[in-house]
Amino acid sequence: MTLLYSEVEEELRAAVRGLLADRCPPAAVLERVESEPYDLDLWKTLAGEIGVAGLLVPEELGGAGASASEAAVVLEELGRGVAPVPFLTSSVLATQALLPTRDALLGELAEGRRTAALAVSFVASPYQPSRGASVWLDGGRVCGTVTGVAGADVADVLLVPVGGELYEVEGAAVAVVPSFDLTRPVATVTFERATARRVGACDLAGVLRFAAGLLASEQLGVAEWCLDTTLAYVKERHQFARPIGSFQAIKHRLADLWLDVVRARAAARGAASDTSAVSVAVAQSWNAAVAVHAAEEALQLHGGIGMTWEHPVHLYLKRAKATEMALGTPGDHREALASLVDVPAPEGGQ
Amino acid sequence: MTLLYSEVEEELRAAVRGLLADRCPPAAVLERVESEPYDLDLWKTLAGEIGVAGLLVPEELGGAGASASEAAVVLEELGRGVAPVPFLTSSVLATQALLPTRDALLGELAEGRRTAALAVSFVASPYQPSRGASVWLDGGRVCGTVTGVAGADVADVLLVPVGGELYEVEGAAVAVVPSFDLTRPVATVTFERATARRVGACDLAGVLRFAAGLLASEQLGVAEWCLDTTLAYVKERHQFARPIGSFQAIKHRLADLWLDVVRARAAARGAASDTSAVSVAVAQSWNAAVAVHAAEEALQLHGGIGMTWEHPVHLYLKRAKATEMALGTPGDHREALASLVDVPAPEGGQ
Amino acid sequence: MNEAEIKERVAAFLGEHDPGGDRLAFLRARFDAGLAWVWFPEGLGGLGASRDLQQVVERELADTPQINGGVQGIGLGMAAPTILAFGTEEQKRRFLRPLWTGEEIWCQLFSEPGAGSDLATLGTRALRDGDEWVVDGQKVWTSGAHHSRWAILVTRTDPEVPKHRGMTYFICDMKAPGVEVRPLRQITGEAEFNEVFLTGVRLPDDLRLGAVGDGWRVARTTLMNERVAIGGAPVRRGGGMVAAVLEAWRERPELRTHELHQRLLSLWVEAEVTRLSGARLREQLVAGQPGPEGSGMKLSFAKLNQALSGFDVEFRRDLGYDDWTFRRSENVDFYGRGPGYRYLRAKGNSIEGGTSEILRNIISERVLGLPSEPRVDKDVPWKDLPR
Amino acid sequence: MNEAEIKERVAAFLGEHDPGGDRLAFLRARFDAGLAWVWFPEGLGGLGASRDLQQVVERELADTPQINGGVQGIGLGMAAPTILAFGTEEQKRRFLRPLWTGEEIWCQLFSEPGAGSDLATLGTRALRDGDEWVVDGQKVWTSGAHHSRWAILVTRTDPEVPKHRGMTYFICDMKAPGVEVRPLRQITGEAEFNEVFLTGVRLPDDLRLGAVGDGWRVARTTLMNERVAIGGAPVRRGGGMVAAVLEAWRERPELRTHELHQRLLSLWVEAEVTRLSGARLREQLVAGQPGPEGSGMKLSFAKLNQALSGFDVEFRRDLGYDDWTFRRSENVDFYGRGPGYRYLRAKGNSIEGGTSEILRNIISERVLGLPSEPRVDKDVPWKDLPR
Repeated sequence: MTLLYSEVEEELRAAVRGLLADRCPPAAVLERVESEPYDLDLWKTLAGEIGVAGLLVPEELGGAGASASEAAVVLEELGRGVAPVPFLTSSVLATQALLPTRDALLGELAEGRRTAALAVSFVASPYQPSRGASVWLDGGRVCGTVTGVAGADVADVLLVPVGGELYEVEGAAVAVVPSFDLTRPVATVTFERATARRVGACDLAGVLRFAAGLLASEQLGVAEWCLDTTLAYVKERHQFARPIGSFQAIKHRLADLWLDVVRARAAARGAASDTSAVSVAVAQSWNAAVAVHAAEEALQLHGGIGMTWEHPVHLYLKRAKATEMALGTPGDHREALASLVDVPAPEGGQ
Repeated sequence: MTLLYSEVEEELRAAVRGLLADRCPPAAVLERVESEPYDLDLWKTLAGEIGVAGLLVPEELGGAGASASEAAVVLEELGRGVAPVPFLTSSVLATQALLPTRDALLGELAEGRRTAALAVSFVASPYQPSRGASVWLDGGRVCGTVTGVAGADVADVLLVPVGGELYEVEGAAVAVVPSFDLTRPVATVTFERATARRVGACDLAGVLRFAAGLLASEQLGVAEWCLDTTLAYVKERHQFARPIGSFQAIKHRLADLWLDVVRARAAARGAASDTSAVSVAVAQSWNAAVAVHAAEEALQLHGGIGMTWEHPVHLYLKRAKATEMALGTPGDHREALASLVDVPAPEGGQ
Repeated sequence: MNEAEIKERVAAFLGEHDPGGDRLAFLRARFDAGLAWVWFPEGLGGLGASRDLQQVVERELADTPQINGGVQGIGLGMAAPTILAFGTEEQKRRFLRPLWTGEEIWCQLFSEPGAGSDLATLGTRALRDGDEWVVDGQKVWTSGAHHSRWAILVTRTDPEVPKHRGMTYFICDMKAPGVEVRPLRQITGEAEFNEVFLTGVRLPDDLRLGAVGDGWRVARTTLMNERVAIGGAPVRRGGGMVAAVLEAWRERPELRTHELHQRLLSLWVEAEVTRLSGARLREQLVAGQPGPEGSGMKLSFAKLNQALSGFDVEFRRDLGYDDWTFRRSENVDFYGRGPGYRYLRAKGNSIEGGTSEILRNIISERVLGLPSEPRVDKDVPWKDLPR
Repeated sequence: MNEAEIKERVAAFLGEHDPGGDRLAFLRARFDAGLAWVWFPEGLGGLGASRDLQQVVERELADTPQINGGVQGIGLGMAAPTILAFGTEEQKRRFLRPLWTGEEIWCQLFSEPGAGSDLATLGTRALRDGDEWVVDGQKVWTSGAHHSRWAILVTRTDPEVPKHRGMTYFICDMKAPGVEVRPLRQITGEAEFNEVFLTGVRLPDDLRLGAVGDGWRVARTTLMNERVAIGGAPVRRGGGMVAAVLEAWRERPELRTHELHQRLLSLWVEAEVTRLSGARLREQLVAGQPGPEGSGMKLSFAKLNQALSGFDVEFRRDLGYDDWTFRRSENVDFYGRGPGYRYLRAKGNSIEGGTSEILRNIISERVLGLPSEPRVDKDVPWKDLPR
């Protein structure tokens, strides 16, 4: 286990970062969020040319056979760009659910020819995997509703976990709702006796835990953009004939924020190289909070301009706040640690 | 109900403050803490001449017939001076326990001729009044032990609550232990079939609640001294050819601390004028934490000198940290608010 | 003048003017009777009485037509006291009456993109041209600009002197050619505010308020009145933003966790001690002993609003938002809107009307007496300032 | 030189010297064999090898007599690298060997009552008198002064120039007449440190380290080595201060509350991510990519130690203290002592070796590249500085 980035990972990072800088800088994301948030052209390049969609898929199934570590680096960059592409939902969540089944669909997802979504609420967690979902089988057909599904609106394939099994479902109704996170809208997915193909067994809690661990890397990317952008701003913005970054109160806050981000990086690397329940809970509880804090500090230190729609910082604030709830809140993950690392609750409680 | 100080209260404050400045400034307290912490000469003057001992005792029983508000102002000043006198233990805790019995002892306490202590642990709380105590009656005699009793070592009279009744007990063994708070040491009190006179009924939880509400004023005084002393220090101490109080990070921290103290003042006044369970819980949970925070900030902003025995700031830190535990922790008081103001706990919990 | 006399005046006024008649006529008459703001001088809507007595008038006239404190807020709270303090007799007579009745709405042209916390560095130029001034520049964060008749405006008239000395204060005619108002969209999706572009706007010299070069002193009067107005309203225990959160907490037991419970209890306590401070502050004001505590109230409320609204979003675990449509909301509506809106809008509480950073500077220097930082901008001509 | 060659050297050395014989003779021989600090030059206890190879030597010699890292800490960590960098050949030969073997203990005479965070403002005077210097002043926070043979000492030799330019660095003979060591009692009741009073202390010029007036540059070398040393030791998950708290938590179920439980979980997570950062930092160092993260470790540990020890006291609800007796403790013993001691002692963690405020300045300027504040002390002669 290492907490450093490998050379291969750094190359992957450079490729993704370069593409995003070129094709969808934050200003471009801002322009499209109110019409069509997802940039599917960009996704085609990312998935197919750079090959991120198949990272987690073994080579013999048509993927790159990489590890969580590489996927984590991609997520850092996608977080840093609040990039509107379905990597987390299709190439992590749906792919991880499919992996044990070794279904042929994996090859298509890996090549980026098709995109999938796992029909779970984005606020479900390893500890409460069915939160937001009410689905059942009726004569081999799927019925019910799942709220808050991320990535469903751009998915060609919907995978639905029902009672420990995974189904590929056709003909679901996907209704996007006005979403707090403009760059990753959520939808209500309704199944009315939808045709379903059983794909295989599904350990939904395990899938959500895996994705939660990687989400910590996306949150790291969000926090890093907020810190970097704020540093650049306070060096340049003058008030009282000084760069505002020369004021000690601001310097100290940014030093503290940097320390939080440094530790978020270590936590993200920890969860990427060791996807155990403890590492995931540590990384998620720390990084979710750091991303929100970094975005809030970024907004405050940008002053009035940060409150305007035209500055992209709000995209990051919204992303950070939404992922705070996604796949378990920081409190949920800390609560889980109580039994994982033997910090027992008060007796009679819990 | 008013949250302001009356003229009478301001006069009382001036008298107490003047006496303390004259007779036991912090440096003098520091000198005596390792030999005889309590200053009984000072107490005689305070109790008898200024008349603080009888504030809570009705006039017809030989007291001043004042209210909790006046006692609170005295406690502010005693906190501000970390004054080693048994006002809280004798004139508040023991006196409040005695009041419903209208026992003749009240007159003696009011005049300052005798000093009493209530044999309860200083870490007992309205919510767990018998914490630290294990006492019982055996043929009309008192047996058992109470740990962490404040003021017992300077008391002429020990009052012991046993099973809802209050007893005046003779011949207890009082063993002072090395105490974290040097200015209000605690003792282990042991009763071996000690002679006891039944004084009357005792609502111990109510007595502890009343004292907890007033303790918030002592904590306010501690916080105020810490803030004032730190302000004076940072205006005078130069580093980098500037008063350190001109550095913005320090200015902002002190502004935040001041805001906390402003609210502690309002909370203390709230609990002094309305001694309901809600007011007490609010004031204790806020002020206990503010006192600790103020003392910790004071130490840090004094730099090295604050770490030395010769500077009195540590007396305040120790007092603040000890009173954080006394009569209920901030957490205990907040927990109590859950039912008092209908902020219910998670279901299945508690 | 005492309470009884004021009551008499009100009774006499009500005897002569029917509150059920024409609203505007009634308000004009109320102004002329000196019952608009009793502490203003006679003839200008007041009676030269003590300010406390205003509440007596309000109580007595509670059931009569009212002015609109919302849309008239800037006029009443900021423009009026400044005109009273610095206006010529003619300006006072011309502007105060329609300002108070609401016939003319006012806005404030102070902040600029480059001059926020450091307002005194503003660069909107006013150049004298005979009896007129020609104004060019850009203002921002102007609420109500799109339906204002007049604005209070601070400009730079002398770039050659240090920044505090080269400013001049005007009343700006919002209908003058060259004034362009554009809505400014916020992170909530809405546009409460505007940007105002001033291009060759010609203002006659008799719209100048105070002396040429004295604009900073005039502006400080305006700003002092702004800070008093923010964050001072009484709330009941458990009210305000905490009430919105508690309602959800009580209705959704299945969402409660111990972690959130402990945070909510802490926030409840903080809200309560902050409320008590506000109550104590109002008692001090009534007793004629205004304390310095006022400077901290806005800071405390901003922090609380932000923490509570952030808690609320997390507690509900709802990834939705009520409405992203570009709307022209007229004011902050924390309680009629969803938790997501409240969370985003509350972020502005620590920026608008003085950032929390500036307020901490003010508290530490003016209340705590801490020394100021070394200043690098005091004696430099405005035009040479680094920016 | 590579790992195999080093191992050979160690084997050869062990062939010639019996680790079971006289301890001091063995250590002297180890020094002479260049196995004291392999990255030092040959003849001075080293082999001019790469610093990583030291761990090979330590592993091979783990079962032989060891030097005392505690009492020799200042000598090894601060004096030695400074002497190596700035000493004359003669000074290196004279001082390094007994410093390493522990025959001579060193202390540090830097801080003064008036010069803490702003060390460069120090005022201990050294006046030249022929071939000697006469030193007068007071130093503070000197650990180990009472059993030190030598000290590293910074003095003011020229008050007429700006503060950074008028300092000179010496090796101080702690046995010289005029050196008085007084124990300095701390808030824990103990005296880990000393005050050192220097009155007419005469030091020969050959105890000067570096050029006259170059003391600040020499001192910075010393301090850089200090900061590297603090807060870098590896801990296991749930170890360190968190372990002490967890032990009590597990043993005393009756004291647990939900509030404390939530706080403890948060602290556990913070301790864990801080531990991971430390581990990552060490990996970076091994990989030859030292990151700037090191600057933050001391800050993080100070905050954690303080929060955890404060939690511990509150959790136990114990109003007692283990021992207030004035004691001469030689080092910080967090784990052998009571929670009250830990709480008080940990308060020093954010002051000693650079306050957390100074560390935040350093991080913000050197790591984040934020501009420095306006300086008022750079060009003023030391004697004219306001104090």
